[in-house]
Amino acid sequence: MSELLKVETLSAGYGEAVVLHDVSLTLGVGQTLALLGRNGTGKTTFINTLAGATRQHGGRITLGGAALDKLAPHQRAAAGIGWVPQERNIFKSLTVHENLTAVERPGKWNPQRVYEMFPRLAERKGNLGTQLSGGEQQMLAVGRALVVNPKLLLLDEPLEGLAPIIVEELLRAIRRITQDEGLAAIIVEQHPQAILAISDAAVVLDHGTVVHTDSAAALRAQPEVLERLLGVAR
Amino acid sequence: MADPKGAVDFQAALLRKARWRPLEFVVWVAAFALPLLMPSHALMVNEIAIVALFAMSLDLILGYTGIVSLGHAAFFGFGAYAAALFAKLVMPDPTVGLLFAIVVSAALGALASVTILRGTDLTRLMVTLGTALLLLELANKLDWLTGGADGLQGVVMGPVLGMFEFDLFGRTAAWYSLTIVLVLFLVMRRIVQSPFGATLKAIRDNRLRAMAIGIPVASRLVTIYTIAAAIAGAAGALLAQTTGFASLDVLAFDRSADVMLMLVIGGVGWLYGGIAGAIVFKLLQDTLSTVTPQYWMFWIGLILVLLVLVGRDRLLKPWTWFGRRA
Amino acid sequence: MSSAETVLSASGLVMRFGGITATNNVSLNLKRGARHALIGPNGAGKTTLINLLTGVLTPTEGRIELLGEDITKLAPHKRVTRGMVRTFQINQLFDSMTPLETLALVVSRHQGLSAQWWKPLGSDKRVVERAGELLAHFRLAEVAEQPVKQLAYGKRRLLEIAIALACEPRVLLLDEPVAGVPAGEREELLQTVAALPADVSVLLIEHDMDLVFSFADRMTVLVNGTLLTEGDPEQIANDPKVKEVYLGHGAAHV
Amino acid sequence: MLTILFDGIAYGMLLFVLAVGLAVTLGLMNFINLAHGAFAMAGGYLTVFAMQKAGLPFLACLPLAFIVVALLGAVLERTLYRPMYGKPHLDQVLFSIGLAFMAVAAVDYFVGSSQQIVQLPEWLRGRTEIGDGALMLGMGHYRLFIIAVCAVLTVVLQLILSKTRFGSRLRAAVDDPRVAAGLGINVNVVFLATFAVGSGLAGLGGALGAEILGLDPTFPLKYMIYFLIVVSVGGTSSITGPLAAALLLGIADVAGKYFIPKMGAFTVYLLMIAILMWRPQGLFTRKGGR
Amino acid sequence: QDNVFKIGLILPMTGQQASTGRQIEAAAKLYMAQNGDTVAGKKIQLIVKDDTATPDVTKRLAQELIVNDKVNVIAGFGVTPAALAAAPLATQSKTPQVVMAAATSSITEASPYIVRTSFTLPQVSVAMGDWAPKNGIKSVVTLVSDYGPGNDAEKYFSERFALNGGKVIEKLRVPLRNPDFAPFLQKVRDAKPDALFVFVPSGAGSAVMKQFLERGMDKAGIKLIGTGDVTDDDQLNDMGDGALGVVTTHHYSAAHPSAANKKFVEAFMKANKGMRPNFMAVGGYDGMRVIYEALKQTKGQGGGDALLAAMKGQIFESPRGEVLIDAQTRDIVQDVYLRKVEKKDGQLYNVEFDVLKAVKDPGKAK
Ligand SMILES: Nc1ncnc2c1ncn2[C@@H]1O[C@H](COP(=O)(O)OP(=O)(O)OP(=O)(O)O)[C@@H](O)[C@H]1O
Ligand SMILES: Nc1ncnc2c1ncn2[C@@H]1O[C@H](COP(=O)(O)OP(=O)(O)OP(=O)(O)O)[C@@H](O)[C@H]1O
Ligand SMILES: [Mg+2]
Ligand SMILES: [Mg+2]
Repeated sequence: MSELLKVETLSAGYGEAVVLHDVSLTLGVGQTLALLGRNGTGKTTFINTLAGATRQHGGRITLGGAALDKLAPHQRAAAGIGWVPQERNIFKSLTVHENLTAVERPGKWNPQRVYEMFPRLAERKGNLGTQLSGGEQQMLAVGRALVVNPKLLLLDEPLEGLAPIIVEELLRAIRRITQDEGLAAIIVEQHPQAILAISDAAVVLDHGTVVHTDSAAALRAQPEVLERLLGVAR
Repeated sequence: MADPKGAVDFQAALLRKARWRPLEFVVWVAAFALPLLMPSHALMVNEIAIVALFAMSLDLILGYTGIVSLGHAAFFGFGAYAAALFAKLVMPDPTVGLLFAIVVSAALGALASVTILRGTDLTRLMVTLGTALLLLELANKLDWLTGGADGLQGVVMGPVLGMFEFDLFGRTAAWYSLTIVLVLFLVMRRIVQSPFGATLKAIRDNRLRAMAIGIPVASRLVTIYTIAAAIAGAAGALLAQTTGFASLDVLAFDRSADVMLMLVIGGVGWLYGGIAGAIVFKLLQDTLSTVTPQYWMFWIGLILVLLVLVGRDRLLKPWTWFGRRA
Repeated sequence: MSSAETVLSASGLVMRFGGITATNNVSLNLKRGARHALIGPNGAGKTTLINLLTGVLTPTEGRIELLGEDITKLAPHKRVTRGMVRTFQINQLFDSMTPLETLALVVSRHQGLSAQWWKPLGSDKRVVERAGELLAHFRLAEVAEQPVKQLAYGKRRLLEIAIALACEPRVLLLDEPVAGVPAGEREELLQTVAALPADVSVLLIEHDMDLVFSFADRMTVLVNGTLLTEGDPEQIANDPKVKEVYLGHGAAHV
Repeated sequence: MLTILFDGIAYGMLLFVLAVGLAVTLGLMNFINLAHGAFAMAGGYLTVFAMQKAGLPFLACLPLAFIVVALLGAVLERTLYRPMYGKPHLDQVLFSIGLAFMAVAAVDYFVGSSQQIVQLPEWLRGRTEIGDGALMLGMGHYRLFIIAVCAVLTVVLQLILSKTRFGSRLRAAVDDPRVAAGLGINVNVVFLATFAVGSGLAGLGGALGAEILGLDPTFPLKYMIYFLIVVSVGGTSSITGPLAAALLLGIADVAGKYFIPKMGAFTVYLLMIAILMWRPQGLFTRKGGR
Repeated sequence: QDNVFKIGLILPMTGQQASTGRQIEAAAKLYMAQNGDTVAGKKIQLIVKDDTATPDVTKRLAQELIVNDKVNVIAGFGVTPAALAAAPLATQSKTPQVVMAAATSSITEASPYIVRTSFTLPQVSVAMGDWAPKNGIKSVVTLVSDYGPGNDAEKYFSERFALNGGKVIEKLRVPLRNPDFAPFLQKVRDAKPDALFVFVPSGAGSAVMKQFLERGMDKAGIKLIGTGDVTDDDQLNDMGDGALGVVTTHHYSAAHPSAANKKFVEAFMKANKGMRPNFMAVGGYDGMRVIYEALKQTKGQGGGDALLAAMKGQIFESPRGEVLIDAQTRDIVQDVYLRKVEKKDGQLYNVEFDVLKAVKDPGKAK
């Protein structure tokens, strides 16, 4: 298993405020990492720093051996980052279809495949972003990250607001994509059990630093550790 | 803050904003003292007081309610013509004339408010602008009444309260205007700090939510637009009364644009912003046009550009100039 | 419970957006004191239904009654004054105000003081007391004087709900109230809602099935804009159709 | 009769070229650039000087006006405009009107305040008349030329926006620059190109319009209202909207003045207010837009 | 301080009317340069203020000049409302007000302290109303800008034209800020008059002229006549050969064949980078002369009333010809010329071919 993402002693934040300190982790091709932590511990900040949307203060990020930190955000997408932001951020004046084509890059994923995965979106192809229901926007955000044809998918709370049946489907789809197509993924979630089930590794953040690293299966089997780290056992 | 706050603290916190600050007294005392201390600038004081009132009236809708308008001069001009015609045709007493102007401007405001209830910022910008331009054309066409493009001449004002004649030095004018401005300022201050004022800010921040807590958005918009129109009309009336005439340009686009510039320079959503903006803009314009009568516009333009580049909220707060940048 | 009177009733509601029928002939009765959940797949029309009930949207067809009166054509703000209040799926807050000002405004609106212009906001003792209670209850007291736009997401979410409760609703409509709230705090938040006076009726939209089943005493399932079924939680949890289109194979508990 | 229609169309087309750049910056980039008229003025003066001082033919001046003003726009975008994108609209208004003031005073200083006059080549002067009586159609050659140029422009712009991804990438960049960049759109380049083309179109409009609208230093302020009317009535989401609006206004204005001269300037303002009250988003909005 | 004589010159230096202000300021400075800045032992000081043609600003500036700067004379005034706005102040403070540009007839009646050195529109329009019917023009459509001076021009031309047996088919008024004259001109064309009588403020003149030609109206046999504003000297050269042959009436042309004018034009162009003086300039130039002469006559003694008395009745040779400040009306009495645009040395000029002597403002006749 070859190494895809390597993050070393990363620190980042907003203006003067440093939110992340000294975060290091690695991720292999085709692997899925569950990123857990309480509210406000810096999960989104970490994801956004990888995507280039938050200012990085120090440390190094490499993707497939190439340095990512010096690249502008739009170059990172070209280098293989696909991003699902926490607030979805659907382009509101574009139709569903345009949301996909505007960022599309050549590769296995195209709008057609996204529609196959989320038939609901196919039915809403011509609607503007803002005319979608909450869950539909979430699906579109995931699809939009896929058509960038990334090597690494960053999913920030992708399950929020989705119906249970879609959650199941999406989890299965993520598993399939990572395993069959060699895509790596980092998933942030509030429900540790659901996400640990499909992940390979898990990292827990607290107050901007890594407090626990383990394999997903091991962490899943230790509810008391989850309880201690996250305040929930579920 | 470990211990929970009580209702008393909260009440104090809410009322703190409504309290008079010492600096405010200084500002007003200074304003009234100016015509005595610098008699040669009484006219300038008068003019600044009037445009400051005009700018504050715009702030009620722009700053507090979030309705952009490029046609606020419609009400200013309407008030000016109303006051001038009243003096010419009915009676020369300024206070009665002022009241008359306020009432008719309010009526016009209520009527025009239907145009601003729907649409985007751009739509409102254009509809208000269109209304003002229509009024301008109308005043031009009704030249038998308004004097058309020559302006309405022959307005003779009586003494204020039957006692104080308008003098050539403009002192009576300045004090008269300042008094009216102060009275209306007090009214506006009350309005923006009241629950009614809070509903306006709520509408500005989030119309959907305002509706969802039971605020009658449309009727609030009509009300505040009417009040703003009335006060703009009062400002126009003051101009007509203290200068003794009215001409088409009280309705002109430039006047709407200037007042918007003043307000934005001084800061929106802050009544003193209108005053500060009026002072800065008028003094700048006056000094620059004395120094370079042909090209003062260039310097005003440059100042506007720099103002935005530096950040306009920092301009009036010099202590932030050398602080760290966000 | 079954004998309780109906406070909110919608009959034959239809809403079309161009070619899309988002709500198709939906009827719904909400009883006094009900804890009613509305579930359904994404895009089923749940939010749209709430928008119709509260007057944000006007139905293409159908009729809505609140406390026995026809309110189909009533302006949204008037429905609020008659006791029907909602929260939003996406926070809708007054960003430039503080939580204290926000709640003081909402409370004074409820007490009929919102047209008062001669006294400052907060001069009325009752208003301040009620606002203070709400702030304490929703653990917003420490941030009461910070502008809303600077608050962390969780606090903003709490304020969203506090605003609705400040209106002292008789009918409360909650659209995914706990979205984005950390798992640990979710139950607590819903308990606040569950603890409302017994005669307040609540309609809840939520995708977190643990919460829904612990909260609701009655459930309605929407699919593709139409009403699939209605029943008590047990019936719904065991309904094969609901499993197929909504709950999935993980059964009631994800 | 037909002549009036023809004149109205030509006038509308001219308004369209002048305003389309603003429709792009305001409608697509959501940036209020009140200095738009200053770019048009630059194109106009450039043409006058290129013809008078350098003796360039009129036809060569048109592309020149486009290119030079587009470059000017690009330079200003990089240096001054870019920091303004994220600012509130009020800041943008203040900033751009400041620029317009500076342009007005600077042109006044360097060139003087008098009207500049473009000398058209012989083949663009005069007119052709067809038919007679009520159906007579008199077509000024220059107006015919304007219609032709504008029609070509419209088609080209429409093709660029609908057949390429540029339009949707631009709108995405406007809706949410942070996320658009994170998803691989080079926001800076998209904005730069758009702004430059918008300015270039204004320059071209100024070059074409100087003959009919006149050209003096107050140009940017004098016609700002007209540009804004076109954009607001047309809606800000497409090219066809402002085109239709410009044509409608042009024809209504010309016809109104012909048939009811007493109404003078009322026609246009009344029409604008009526349309905006009826459709607050402008005549043409993106389907289903809220 | 006592030895200074101050003239407050209020002009539109920016905005639509800026060229008026520019011409007058240049002419006033030229007069001072030619005649020295000391008169009757007093040093003349010129204070220029920009009122952007906004009357309430004019009024404040005038008031400040009178009260603070203690000026002896206020002068300038680019547009009628501005002149009228300052009039009550002149009366109240007994300060002579010399109107150098504004041309509505009624201005001099607004204050007994107003003296005018420009012209009035009735003066020049009436002359056209006399000339046209005698020269084969039997029917006319008038086209004027919709404001005071335009209405004056329309009224006095039409009345006199009708009196002389002509027929005014239609009276058109165009909005002051009018971007396109096409519909109005088309209407004229369809009405088929012998001539079109035009008054528009000087900047718009060239636009009317060009669109007139573009519409082929000259070929359809319609003549273009008007007041001299249409063929303003300031603009004329840029209008191109289409302007050739246009007949206008006015009180001043840069081509007026007199020694005094030649000297004036040369000096003016030399001092102003080749800018040709127009009728605004001559109004400013003569205005300064009226003030200088009055000061000389009063020997620097006496206040506003004395100055005013000395201004009344002045007769002198202006670059435009012989002029008189009527002692009764304080308005200017001057020759009005008929001119035709012709080419001289490659330049376009309004060449005078006929004259009506000593025309009084007909607006005052009633
Ligand atoms: N734009 C910002 N400016 C300043 N501070 C911020 C900003 N965004 C987030 N923060 C702060 O950074 C910290 C980490 O926030 P982040 O959004 O990364 O947390 P999170 O783990 O994603 O939380 P959640 O589970 O709520 O999404 C928080 O304390 C937050 O207050
Ligand atoms: N303004 C609109 N124009 C067109 N279609 C719309 C509009 N608003 C909603 N829709 C469509 O109506 C359907 C119902 O949307 P709604 O928001 O009610 O779903 P929901 O049940 O709340 O879903 P979720 O659980 O994902 O929030 C969706 O398919 C949506 O695309
Ligand atoms: Mg987060
Ligand atoms: Mg929903």
